[in-house]
Amino acid sequence: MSLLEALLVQRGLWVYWAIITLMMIGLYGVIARDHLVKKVMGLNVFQSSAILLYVAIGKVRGGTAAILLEGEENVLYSNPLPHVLMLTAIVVGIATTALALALTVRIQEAYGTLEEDELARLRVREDEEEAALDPHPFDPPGEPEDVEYPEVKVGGGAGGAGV
Amino acid sequence: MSADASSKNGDRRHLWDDPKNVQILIWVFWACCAIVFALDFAFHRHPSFEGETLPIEEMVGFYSIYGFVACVLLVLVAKQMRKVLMRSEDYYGEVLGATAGEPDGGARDEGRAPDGESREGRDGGD
Amino acid sequence: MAATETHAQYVMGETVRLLDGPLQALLHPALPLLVAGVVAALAPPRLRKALLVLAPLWGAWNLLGFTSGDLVSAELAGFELILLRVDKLAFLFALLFHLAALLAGIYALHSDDRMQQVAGLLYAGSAVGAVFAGDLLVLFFFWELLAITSVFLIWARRETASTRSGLRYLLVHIASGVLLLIGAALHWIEFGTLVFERMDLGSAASWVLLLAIGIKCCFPLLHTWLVDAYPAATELGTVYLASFTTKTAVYALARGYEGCEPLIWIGMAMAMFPIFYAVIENDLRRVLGYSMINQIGFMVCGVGLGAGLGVNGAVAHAFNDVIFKGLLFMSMGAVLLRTGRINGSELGGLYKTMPQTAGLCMVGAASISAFPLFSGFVSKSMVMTEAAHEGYVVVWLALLFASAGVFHHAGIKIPFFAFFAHDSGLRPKEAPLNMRVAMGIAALLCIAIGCFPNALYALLPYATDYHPYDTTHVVQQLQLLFFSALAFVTLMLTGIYPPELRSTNLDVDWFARRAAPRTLRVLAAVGGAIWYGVLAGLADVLKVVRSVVRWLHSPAGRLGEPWPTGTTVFWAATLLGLLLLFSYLGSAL
Amino acid sequence: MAAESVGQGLQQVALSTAFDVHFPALEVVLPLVAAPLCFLFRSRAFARILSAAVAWLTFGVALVLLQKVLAEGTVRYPLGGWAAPYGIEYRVTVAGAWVILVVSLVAALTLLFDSRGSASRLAPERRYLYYSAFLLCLAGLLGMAITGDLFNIFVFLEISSLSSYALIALGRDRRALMASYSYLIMGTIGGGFFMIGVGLLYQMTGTLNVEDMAQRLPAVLDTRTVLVGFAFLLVGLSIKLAVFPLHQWLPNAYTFAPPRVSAFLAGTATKVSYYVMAEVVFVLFGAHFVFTEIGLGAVLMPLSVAAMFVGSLAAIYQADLRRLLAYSSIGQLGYMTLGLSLANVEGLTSGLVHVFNHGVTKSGLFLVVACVGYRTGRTTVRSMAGLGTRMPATSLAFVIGGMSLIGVPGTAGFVSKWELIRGALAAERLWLAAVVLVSSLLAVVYVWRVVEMIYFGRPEGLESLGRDGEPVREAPFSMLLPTLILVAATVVFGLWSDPTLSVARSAAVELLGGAGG
Repeated sequence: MSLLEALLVQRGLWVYWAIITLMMIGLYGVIARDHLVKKVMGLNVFQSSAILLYVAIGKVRGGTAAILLEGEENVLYSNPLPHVLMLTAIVVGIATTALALALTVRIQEAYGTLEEDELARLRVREDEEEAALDPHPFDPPGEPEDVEYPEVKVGGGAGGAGV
Repeated sequence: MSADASSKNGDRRHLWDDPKNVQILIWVFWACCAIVFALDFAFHRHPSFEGETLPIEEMVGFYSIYGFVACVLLVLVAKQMRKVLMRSEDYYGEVLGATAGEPDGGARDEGRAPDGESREGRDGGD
Repeated sequence: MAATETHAQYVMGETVRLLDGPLQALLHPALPLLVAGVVAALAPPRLRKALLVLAPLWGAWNLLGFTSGDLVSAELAGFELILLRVDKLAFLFALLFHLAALLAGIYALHSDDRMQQVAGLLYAGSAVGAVFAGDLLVLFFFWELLAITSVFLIWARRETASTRSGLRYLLVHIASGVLLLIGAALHWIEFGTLVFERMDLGSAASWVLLLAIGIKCCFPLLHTWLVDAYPAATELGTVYLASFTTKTAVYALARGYEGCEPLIWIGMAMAMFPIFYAVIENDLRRVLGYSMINQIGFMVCGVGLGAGLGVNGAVAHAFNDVIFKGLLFMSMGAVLLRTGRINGSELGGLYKTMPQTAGLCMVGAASISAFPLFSGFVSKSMVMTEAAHEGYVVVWLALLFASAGVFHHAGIKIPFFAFFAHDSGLRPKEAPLNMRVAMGIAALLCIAIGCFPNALYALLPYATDYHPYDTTHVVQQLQLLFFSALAFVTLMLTGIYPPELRSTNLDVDWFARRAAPRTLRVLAAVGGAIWYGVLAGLADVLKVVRSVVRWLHSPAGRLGEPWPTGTTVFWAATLLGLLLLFSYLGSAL
Repeated sequence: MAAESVGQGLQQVALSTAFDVHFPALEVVLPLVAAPLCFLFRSRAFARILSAAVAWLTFGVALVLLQKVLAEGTVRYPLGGWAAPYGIEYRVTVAGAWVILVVSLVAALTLLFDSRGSASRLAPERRYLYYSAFLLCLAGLLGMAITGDLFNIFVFLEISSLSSYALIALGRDRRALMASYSYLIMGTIGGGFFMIGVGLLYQMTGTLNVEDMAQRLPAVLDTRTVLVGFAFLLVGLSIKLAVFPLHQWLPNAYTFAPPRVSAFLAGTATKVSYYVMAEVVFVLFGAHFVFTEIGLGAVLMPLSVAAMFVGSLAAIYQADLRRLLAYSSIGQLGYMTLGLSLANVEGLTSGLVHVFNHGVTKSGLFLVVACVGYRTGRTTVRSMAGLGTRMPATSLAFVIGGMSLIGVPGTAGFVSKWELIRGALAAERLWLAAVVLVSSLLAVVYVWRVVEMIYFGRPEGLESLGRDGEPVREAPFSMLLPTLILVAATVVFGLWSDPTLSVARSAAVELLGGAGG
């Protein structure tokens, strides 16, 4: 009973549940989605949940914004510090998202796809082509890895020079 | 006792090549034995042990008999030991002297082994 | 020679003792021989030969400057080491060793073999060092040096058999040294000192040390190295070997275990069993080897009988044994040198061309048989008398038996089969002059000591007024010896005496040389089968392990390949979840 | 250049002007200001010189700070003049000074390294961006070690992370893009976790200052919120620290980044996170809470051991030298976290001294690989075939660095491993000492593979020719010099371990002494 009480009866805790749910959605997106842009979006949701956590921390029930008002003393106001910190966090989040999206653009250019499983296969093939030049002493000879790679159309250039 | 062997080297006859000399020696030896035994009657041997520890020691001819019996026993026992212990000379593999040059039947006149290189310094003459 | 504080100093160590006489710098007694050995290693042949003779003389002269009570100690790594401790016992042995080194040096003059000359000198020097060692560590040092230097005298024969024999010899003696070191360590632990003094059997150290000394001393079952190695050495090498190793061991025994009763019985066994082997042994030097164990038996017995006549007898007998056994080995060495053979079955009739050697050999034989007027008589009788005096009937009878037996094999068999018996047809030249000189000196000493024993008695560790030449003694001994000879003659004439046969007679080393290797071979075969089975199994396991490792870690493996981003994040989330659960449970408790 | 000798720098530096109170801020502000300057001037040459100069300056400042901290204790610098609990305080501890010394040293030497050839995908005329990002990354890493404010740590963490994502993505190989992306996702989640953890702790204590919070935490330690906050902090840092099994972003990032970035990040990024983790564990929460009440050792120790084996085993199988070194880093980080998980002075000392030893070693080895790559055009193990005669100095450098990875006595790696084994013994965990030794054997295997190739391998066919078909010869001096300095440092501080060990030990004592505030 106490758990249910904790969940529902205690007022205000629902915010945290919302934040946790949001975080889980974000993480789920990162984990389960193969598309790189969707992962970035998941990441964004995850970051938002963290930001919301801070906002919730700073909130004082019934408090106003922490703005100095002429002639009013003993005003109940929310803790401004977490909110201020979130300005930074939001900037960080934007920067991260921007950088991630920029990377996906480059990946799309280089590989012609943004599906992570296909990218992984391409990368493995590249790795193995490289390794083929360098037979490893511990690899038993004459034991070819007969893995079939699906044909993926490779677009873009092989890493164009110049941003 | 080894009279006939000397002739094959054609050297002069030596003292014991003559069986007569050997025979004389043996007679002299027996005489000595008799005299030594008789000494027991001439002298009183004071016993090695004090008191009655080993009375048999004072018996006449104890040492003579003990010496004789001991040696016969020794030889007979040793002879029996051969049946158990004797093995061929190369039982353990190598034989001493096997890799050294064996003198060829006669005397080694200079005492130098045929493979003098490897045995250098074993002897350098007089 | 009172140790007064004036001048003269030791080169080694710290203690400075001043002698009454002219300014005299004394070397550690072992140094002249050791230095000569080192110099000989680099010297031309003539100088080497000179050193062989001069070094023992120089050493003896140097030795005479010392007197009982002299002590030289040095500190090494926190241990107070007694490099030199002079008392009558050590002095006598040192003098003996110098004498033996001199005789062997003269005996060796015909040879040019650097290896033997150097080894001989160093070997003699180590023996001197060992008897003057005041503590167990120094003793250990010289103990091992004895083993290492002497083995070259065996290897110098340069035959396959002797090389292997030498290896066995070295192995045994290194083992003895290691035991000595272990014993020293135990002694240090138990008593907090390394000083080598008389010990009571009982402490672990004393038993280990007894075993170490016992190996060198040829205790029964530990004796085979002697009869294995001595016949394998060169004619010269055996002369050296016969003088030092076992006598050093006797010295150590006299120093550490004087009056230990078990030694009486050990000595008795040692005096008894080899004579049987000696009768049927063909190799005459091996016969002498067995005879040597028999003689050491008398000495061990004497040490066991304790202070006074017992130890005196043991020490005196050791002194005489070095000379007469040396003489016998020298004569056999001369035979070996001149004929190239040493088996009784192949020899005979050599008196014809080697009469002097034969005569000298007979002097040695008379001495070892303890004929009156020969040296053996004056020392062996001391042990016998003491045994009777102490009331050991069985021991006395056994020793009497052994005395008869000694005459039988060493006194009669050696000269008879080598120089007389049937004519082998060999007509070798007489032994080289230097050999005859060495043998002559030895023979002279045998007779001199036999006739004038008091000079030797004066050197003995305990004061004695023993008189060997009373009628009873002489008569007893003559009866014993003549009737032993009578038995030999009778058995010879009746053809009962076992003929000399080319053969190997099994001794306890059979266990080491035959049984153990065969057992090992069987074990190895069985073990090998098991091992290969295990290896095959291991190989399979390894194959599985390797494929698992590959599956996990190779670039395409589960852990080796870069995971998709999602997987890593999943793990991060999982780890966080686990940690939260962990903390939740932790805080809930 | 005079400051390149640490020994010299550790000597008493008579620099006692009023200005030196600003050194903690200067340490961060220098690269932070230089980064936009590089961007503004848009000149590659200018950026190069400026970044190198700034890196050397920060190194000098770090030396002064370390010496000052050792002499006077913790150096505090209230940023903007706001007092500690309210404003952001820069706080240089011994451990912090030690870490910024390593970071700035590695940065200075990697920036000294003259990366020739088209190592990054940037066009030459835009190469200034690279330096800009490099300086930002440096500023972030230095800031993490200097600041005494938890949220500030997060901010610097993100600064360094974001710039390192960009730097890694500059690698010529297109696989660098995915590596960077992977790192970005992981890094952001790690940063996010860290931020959430900080938030939860702030919720309970109302402060962000590390020391202030450490004093207030004991009162609320048994609340669930603090526990959750601790878990978030720890996992977030573990991601940045590449603790097994959260290490998967690291190998590819180090492999495909531009050579100097690999060298720099391998030597610094994880080390700073290690410092932050040590501070969180020992200063903020205290060893008693973390190891006795929560029992973190039971989690961190197995993971560290697993990292030692997984990293080393995977390194054995790698065809590419850089990836081999990257996996080896995972193993080496395992040693560091193992030292931390022992929670005793020896263990933590080993971890902190390994910050230096491994930083120097691994950066040196990455620079060696950069030299090899420059001459041979490839960075596979195979490309080292026969280099023993053709690039003798480079080859020797690899051998020495490899020995340090193994922990051969006489190299820096040995010093830390020895201390780690001492720590394991002090904690009465003999099996751990054995495990450390066994895992060192794995290092022997992967190092020997390369050494064998260097000295016994024979280049076949075209392999005997290097990049652009020219015969392979020794790397140019401007590349060789910083490489050799780093490798020489592994030997110098392997033989002369007093200064590194004593600083690491006092840092460890300080951290452990900070338990419970």
